[in-house]
Amino acid sequence: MDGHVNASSSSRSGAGADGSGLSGAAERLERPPRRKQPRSSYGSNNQDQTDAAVLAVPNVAVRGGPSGSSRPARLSGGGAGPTPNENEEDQGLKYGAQHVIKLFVPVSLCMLLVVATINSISFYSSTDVYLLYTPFHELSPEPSVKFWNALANSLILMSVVVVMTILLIVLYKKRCYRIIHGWLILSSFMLLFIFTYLYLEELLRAYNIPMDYPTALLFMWNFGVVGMMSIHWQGPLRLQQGYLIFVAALMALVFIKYLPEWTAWAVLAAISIWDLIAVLTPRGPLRILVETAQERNEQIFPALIYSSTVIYTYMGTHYTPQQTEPAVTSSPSSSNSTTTTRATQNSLASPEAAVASSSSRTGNTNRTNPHHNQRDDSNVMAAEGMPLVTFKSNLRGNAEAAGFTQEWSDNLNDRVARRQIEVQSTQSGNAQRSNEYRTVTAPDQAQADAQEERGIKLGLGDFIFYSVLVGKASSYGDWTTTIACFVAILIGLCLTLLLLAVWRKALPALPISITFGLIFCFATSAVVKPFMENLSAKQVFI
Amino acid sequence: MTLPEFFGCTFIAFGPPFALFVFTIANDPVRIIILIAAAFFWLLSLLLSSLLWFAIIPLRDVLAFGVFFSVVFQECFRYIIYRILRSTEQGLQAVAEDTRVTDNKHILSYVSGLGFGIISGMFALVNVLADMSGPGTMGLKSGTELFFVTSAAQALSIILLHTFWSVIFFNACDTNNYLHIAYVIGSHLFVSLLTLLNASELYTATLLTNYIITILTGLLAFRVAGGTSRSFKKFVTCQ
Amino acid sequence: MEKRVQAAAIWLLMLLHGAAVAQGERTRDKMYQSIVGAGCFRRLNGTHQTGCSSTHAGSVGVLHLIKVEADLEFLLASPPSPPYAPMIPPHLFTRQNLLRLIEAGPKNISVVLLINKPDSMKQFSHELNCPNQYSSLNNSETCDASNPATSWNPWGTGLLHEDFPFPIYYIADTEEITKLEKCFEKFNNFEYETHALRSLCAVEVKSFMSAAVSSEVCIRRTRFINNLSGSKYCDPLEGRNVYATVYPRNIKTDDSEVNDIITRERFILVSCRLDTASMFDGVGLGAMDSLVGLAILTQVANLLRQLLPPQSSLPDTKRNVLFVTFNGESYDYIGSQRFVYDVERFAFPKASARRAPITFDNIEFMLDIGTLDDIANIKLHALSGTPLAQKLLQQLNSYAQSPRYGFNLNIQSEMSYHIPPTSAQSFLRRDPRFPALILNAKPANKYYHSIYDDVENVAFTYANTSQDFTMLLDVSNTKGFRADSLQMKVRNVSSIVAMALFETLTGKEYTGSKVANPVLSDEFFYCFLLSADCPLFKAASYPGSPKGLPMPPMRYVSVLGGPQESSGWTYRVLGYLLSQQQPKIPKDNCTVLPLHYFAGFNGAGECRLTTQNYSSALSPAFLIDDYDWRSGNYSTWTESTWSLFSARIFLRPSSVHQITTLSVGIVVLILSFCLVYIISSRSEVLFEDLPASNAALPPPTAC
Amino acid sequence: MDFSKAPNSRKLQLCRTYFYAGFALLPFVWAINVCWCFEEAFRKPPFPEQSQIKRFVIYSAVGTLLWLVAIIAWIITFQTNRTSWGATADYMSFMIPLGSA
Repeated sequence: MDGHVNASSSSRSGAGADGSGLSGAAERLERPPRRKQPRSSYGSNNQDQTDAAVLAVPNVAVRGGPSGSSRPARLSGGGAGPTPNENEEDQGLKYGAQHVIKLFVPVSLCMLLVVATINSISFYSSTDVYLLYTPFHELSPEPSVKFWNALANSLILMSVVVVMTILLIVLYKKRCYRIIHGWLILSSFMLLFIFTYLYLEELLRAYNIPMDYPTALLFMWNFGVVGMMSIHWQGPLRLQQGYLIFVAALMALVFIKYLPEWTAWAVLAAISIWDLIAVLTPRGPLRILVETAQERNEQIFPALIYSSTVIYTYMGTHYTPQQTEPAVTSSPSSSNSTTTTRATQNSLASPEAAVASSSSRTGNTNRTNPHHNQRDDSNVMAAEGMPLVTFKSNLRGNAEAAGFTQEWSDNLNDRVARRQIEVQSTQSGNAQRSNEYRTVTAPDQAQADAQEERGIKLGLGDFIFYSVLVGKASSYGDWTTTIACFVAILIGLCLTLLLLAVWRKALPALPISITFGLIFCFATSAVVKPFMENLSAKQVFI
Repeated sequence: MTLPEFFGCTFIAFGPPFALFVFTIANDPVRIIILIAAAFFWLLSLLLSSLLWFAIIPLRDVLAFGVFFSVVFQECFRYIIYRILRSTEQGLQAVAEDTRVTDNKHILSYVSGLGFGIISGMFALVNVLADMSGPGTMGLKSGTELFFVTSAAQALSIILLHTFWSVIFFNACDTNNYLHIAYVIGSHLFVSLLTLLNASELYTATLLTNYIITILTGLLAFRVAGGTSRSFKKFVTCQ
Repeated sequence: MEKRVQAAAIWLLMLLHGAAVAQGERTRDKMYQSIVGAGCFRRLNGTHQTGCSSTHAGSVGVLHLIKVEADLEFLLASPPSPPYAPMIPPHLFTRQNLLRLIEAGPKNISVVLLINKPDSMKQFSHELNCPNQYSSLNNSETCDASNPATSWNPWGTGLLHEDFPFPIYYIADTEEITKLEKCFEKFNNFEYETHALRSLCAVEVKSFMSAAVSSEVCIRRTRFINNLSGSKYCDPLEGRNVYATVYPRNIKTDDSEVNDIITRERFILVSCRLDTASMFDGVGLGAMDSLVGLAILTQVANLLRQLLPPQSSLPDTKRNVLFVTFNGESYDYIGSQRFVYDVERFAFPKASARRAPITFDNIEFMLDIGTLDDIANIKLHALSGTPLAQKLLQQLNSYAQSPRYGFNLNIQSEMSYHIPPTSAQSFLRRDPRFPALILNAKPANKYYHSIYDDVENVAFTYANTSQDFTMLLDVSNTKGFRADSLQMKVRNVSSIVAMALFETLTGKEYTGSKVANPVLSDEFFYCFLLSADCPLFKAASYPGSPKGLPMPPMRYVSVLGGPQESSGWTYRVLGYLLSQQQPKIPKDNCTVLPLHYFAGFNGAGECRLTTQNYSSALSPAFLIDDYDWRSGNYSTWTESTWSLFSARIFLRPSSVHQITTLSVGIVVLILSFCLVYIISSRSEVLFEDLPASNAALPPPTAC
Repeated sequence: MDFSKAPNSRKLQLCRTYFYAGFALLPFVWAINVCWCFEEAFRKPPFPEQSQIKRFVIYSAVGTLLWLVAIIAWIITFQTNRTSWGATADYMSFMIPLGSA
C-alpha cells in the first residue's frame, strides 16, 4: 500500500511535474499483481489453500451429524455460566479489546510522528506549493470564497478519484498486471527515497545541522533499500510495521503540506462520505473490484497494509471503506481494497482447489465437519465471535491460557467454516461479509505457518487520514485541540470496531473517526479553546 | 530555553498519573479502552460547559459561572459513564482478560476516574507547558514565577481528586450513599471555585486547602475501596 | 457533509454572537512583550563579513542600562548572571566601548541595544575615516585615516565595517525605550550581587543571518544547489542608476555594428550619489552626506533645461549634458564602477534604450557633485590643474562672487591627489587623466552614514509654500526663505553650477536674472526627508497613480527585488524636470517612451518628451566569471539573507529556580513510581476485604 | 514474516541472502541480519543449518561494526574539518549550515 502511497504522493507533490491523471491511473492499477511476486510470508499459498479448504468444507460436508461431540467441547471451553453463543460473543469482545489496543499503538505512533514533525519543522506547516488537483488556492481573504474553493478542490479530487477507480477496474479486468506491479514498486521506491530525502533535508535544515553527501547518501540508500526489502520482500515484522508507519506519516505530511487550508478539511470530510457510499451502496466501485477479484483467485498486497499479529477480521471490514480513499488519495488505501479482495476471493475459492488443499490439510476439518453441520443459525453469532477465539488460540500458542482446549477452538473454526458457506450461499455478493467469515477461519489452519498472516491488517489509508486530521489540528499551535482530535479519533476507532462486532456488517472506518475528529477539532478550537485559555490564564481548574 | 522548568512541571503534574498508568492500566487492554472512553466523556462535558459559557456572552467574564456549570456537567457525565459501565458490566465480565477488572468493581471506577483526571489535567496544563518551553517565565506583566509550578501542582491535585471522586462516586451510586455523592459534588465545586483565588495569587491558601481536600478524599476513597487502618498497618509493616 | 454542517454551525454560532469572539489570552501573551526596532544585519565583501547576527534560536541577554561609561565596568568584570544585554545611548556607542564588549565575549554580552537618546550625543558616524578606502585611488595622499586633517570622515569610527558576535538592535521609539527601562528598573536595577538568584528582565533578539565568512563563500554556496531546494545565503547589493540628458538623443534606428554607430556627441557628465548607508535596517536618510548633492543636481537639471536654448542653436550642436545619479556608491562605488564597466564595453545606455552607446571619447568632462556639508567652503577638486579645471573654476567663481546675484561664495580649488570619496574615483581609477572635476566641501558632517544624518542634521524646516516649484524665480525673490536656510544654500550653489555649465555650453556668459527656485529644493527635501506623499512626487508621477507612503523613501541601495524607492522617485523627478512639454500630443498618444504623461504641478496632467532612464548598478564583480574576489578591482559587497528581525522582553528565570523546579519534578516522578509500584504490587494487603486484588503486577514483592 | 516459524532451510537462505545483500553498501541490512538471526544462531537447539547461519551472523556483525567505525570516523573528520576544507567541503555538503563558516 505504501507503494500506492508513494505513487500518489509523487504524482501529487510533483503535481507540477506529473500530477497527470495517467500516473494516478497507473497507481490505481497496482493492486492485484502481488500474486506474481514470490511471497511466502503474506500471501499466500498456504493461506489460500486453507481458505479454500475451509470453503470446501460445505461442499464435501454431509449435513446432519452427532451434535453431542460439539456440546461437551463447548461446555469445557465456555466454562461455567454462559451459553456457548454469548460466551463466544464475549470472547469476541475480549479479543476485540486486544485488537483495539493493537491498533491504537501504531495509529498513535503515526499521529505522534506527524504532530512532532509539524511542530518542529515549519516546512510542513506552511503551504506554498499546491497539488495539480487543487487549482483553487484559497488566496482570497473572505471565507465564503475560501469555502467554495475548498469545495471545488475536494470535488475535483473526488472526481479524479472516481475516474481513476474506473480506469483501474478496467485495467484490472484487462489483467494488465505488469504495469500495475511495476508502478507499485516504483511508487513505493519513490516514497521511500525521494520523500524521505526531502524529510531528511528539512529536518537538518530545521536544526541547521551540517551534513555531507557521502553520509546522507549512504543513509538514504540503506534506509530505502531496507524499506523496500522489508515491505516488498521479507523482513522482521517490527521493522515492516515501523516502515509502514513512517511511510504513512510521510504521506500524511505531504497532504498537510500541499493541500490548501480549507481544502484539507473538505477532503477529509469528502473522503469519509465517499467511504460510506462506496461501502454501503450495492454497486460501489469497491464492490465491482472485489467481485472481479473473487472471480480470479487473487492475492492481496501485504505491502500495503499495516499488520499486527492479530486476526484481521476488522481489518478486512474496515478496510473495505478505505478501499475508496485510495481513489481519493489515489494510492494510500488501495491496499485496503486489496485486503477485502483477497479475503472475499478466498472465501469464494473454487471448490476443486479447496478440496485439493483440504486433503493436504490436517484432517481436523473433516473430523469436525459433523458438528457444525448440525449447528445452525444459532451459531451464526458464534461464528462471528469465533475469529477472536481462534485468534486467541493461535496468537498465544496455547489455547489453555484462556481455558479453551485446542479441540474446542478447532471446533469453533470448523463451525465458522460451516457458517461461512451458508452465509456465502445466501448472499455471496457481500464482500465484507464473506471476508469477515473467511478471516475468521483463516487463522486456525494457518496456525502452523507464519503468525503475522493472521495479524490485524489496517490499511495505511486510515493511518494517513487520521494523521492528516491531527496534524492539521496541531498546526494551529493549540495543543488542546490536538489532544481532543486524538481522543476523538481513537474513540471513533473503538466505536467502529464495536459496531463491527455488534452489527456484523462491514463498516467504513473513516466516517466515525473523522466525523468525531472534525467536530472536536472545530468545536475545541472555536469554543473550548477560549474557555480553557481563560481558565488556565487565571489558573482555574475544573 | 527553560527546558528544565518545562520538564520539572511536566513531571510534577503528570509523573504520578503516568506511574499509575504504567503499573495499573497499561497491561490490560480493557482498562486502556475504558480510560480513553472516560477521557472522551470528560471532553463531552467540557464541550457542553464551554458551549454554555460561550453562548451566554454577558457572563463570559464571570468565570465562576462557567466553572460552576462545568463542574455540574462533569458530575453528570461521571454519572452517565457510571451507568454505561454498570450496564455493560456483564459484557465486561466476560470480556475482561484478567477477571479482576470485574471482580473488583472499584477498578472500573478507578480507571474511569483516572481517565477523567488525566484529560482534565492535560487540558488545564498542556498549553501552559507548551508556552513554558520558551526562554522566559511568568511575571513580566502579571503573575509570579511560581505560576508554572503552582499550576502543575494544582493539576496534579485535580488529577488525583478526579480519581478518588470516581471511586467514591461509583461506590456511592452502587450503595445509594447520597452523602458520598453530595460530598463528591460538593468538594469538586469547592475545589474548582477555590482555584478562582489563584488569579489573586493566594497560592498558599488554595494549594494547601486543595491538598488537604485531596488527602481527605483519598482517605475516603481508600476506605470506600475496602482499605482499613488495620490493613494499612499490615501494609506498612509488610506482613 | 455533516462535518461541514458542524463547522458551519459553529461559525454561525460565533456570528450569532456578533464579533464578540471570545479570545482567551494565551499564557505566553503574559510572558512576552515585543519590542519594535531596527536590526543590524550582516554585509559581506570579498574577504570579510561585517555587521551582526544573532544565534539561530535568538540571542537572550539580561537588560542592563548604561547611563555612564562606568556602568560598563559591571558588565565587563565577570557579571553575576551572564549573558547581559547592555542598553547603550548613542554617545556611549563608541568604537572603544563596542570593542570592549566584543572582547567580553558572547557568554557575557549576548545582545546590544542602541536606545535613541541623542541628548548628549556629539557625533555619530560609523563609516571609516576614509570611506570606500579600498576602492579609491590607491594613493596615500587621497585620504589618510590616521590624519584627521586629510581624512574625509574624521569622526568615523569604522564600526560599520566591524563584525560583531552579538546582534545590535536600534530602538528609536521612546515608548519602547521606556518599556525597557521600566522593566530594567523593576527587576534588575537593585542588588546586583543577587542577580544570579532571582529572575531578571531579559531581552531576546532574533536576527539570524544566513551568510557567513565572505561574499566569495556565500555566493558560491548560493550558486551551488546542493539539494532539492537550494537555499539562498546572500544577495549582491544591487540598485539602479538614474540618468537623463538635457537634450533628447535621437533614437537609434538600425541595430548596426557598435563601432560605426559611435557618434560624435559630446557630453558634459554631471553626476552625484543617490544612495546612503547606515548600520541598521531601514533607517538612515543620509540627508547631508548625499541628499544635498542630489538636490543640487536636480536643481541644476531644472535650471539648465529651462535656460538653455534648443540644441540646434548651440555653437556645437553635438553637445549635451548627461545627468547621472549613481546608486550603491556608499559600498565601493557600485554604480559608478558599473557605469565605467559598461561604457568601456559600449554597453551604456543598454541596448533596450535604443540609443547610441556612449564612449569615454564622448564625455567632454565630468562634474561630480560630492558631499556638500558646508556650502561656505566648497572646493573644486581635480587630480591636476588642467586648463579645463581652471576655466570651470573661474566661471564658477565669477558667478559665485558676482554682485548681481549676491551669492557671496568663494570656491577654492584643490588640484592634487587629495580627492574626496565620490563617484569620480571610479573614473580616475580607470584612467588618471580622465577629466573629472569634483565639487566637494570640507567634511563637516558628524553623522556621516548614520541613522542620525536626518532632518535635524541639515536643519531643514518645511515651508510648505504650495507654489509652483518648476518655474524659475528672479534672484531677488527668495520666497521668504532665510538666507542661511538649506533651501537657499542649495539654490545658490545649484544656480552657480548651472550658470557655469550654461556658459560652457553656449560659450556666452549668463546674464539673466532667473535663478533656481528655493521652493523646488524645499519640496525636494520634504519628499526625501519627511514624506514621499508630497507635491513634487505627485507632480512627477502618472496622474492618479498611487500616492507615496507618508514616510521618507529608503535610500539604502538594497538588493535585487528590494524596494528601489529612491531610484524610482529620482527617475520620475528627473524625468519630469528634464523633459519638454508637448502640448499638442493628447493623453492617449502619450503612452510610449520617450513620451510620458505626468500629473504635473497642478495635477492637470501633461504630456512630456522625457530623456531619463535606468542603468543597472550591480557590481561587475558579479558579472565576471571566476572573478578574483580578493583583487579589489570591483565592489564585492553582498547582503546576507535573514528570516526576521524581532525582539521581545520577558522575565528570565534564575538558574536556581529552574534547577529546583526540575529536581522537584524528578523527585515527584521517582517517588510516585516507587509508591505506585509498591501499592499496586501489594494492594491485596491494602484492600483486604476484597476478593481479588486490582494489582496489575505479579505476586507481591516483600519490601 | 515470522522467522522462528520458517523452516530451517528457509532461515539459512534468508540469512545468506541478507548477508550477501549487505555487500551492496548496506550495513543496515547486516545489522538487521544480526538481530534477526541471532536467536536462531545462538539460542536455538542445534540444527544442521545452524553452523552456517552462525557464520553468516558473525560475519554480518563484523561487517556492521567495521561500517559503524568507518562512518563515525568519517563524520567526525568531516565535521571537524569542514570549515578548513573550504570549497571542497561545500561541494561535498548535503546541508550547509546557515550563518556559520
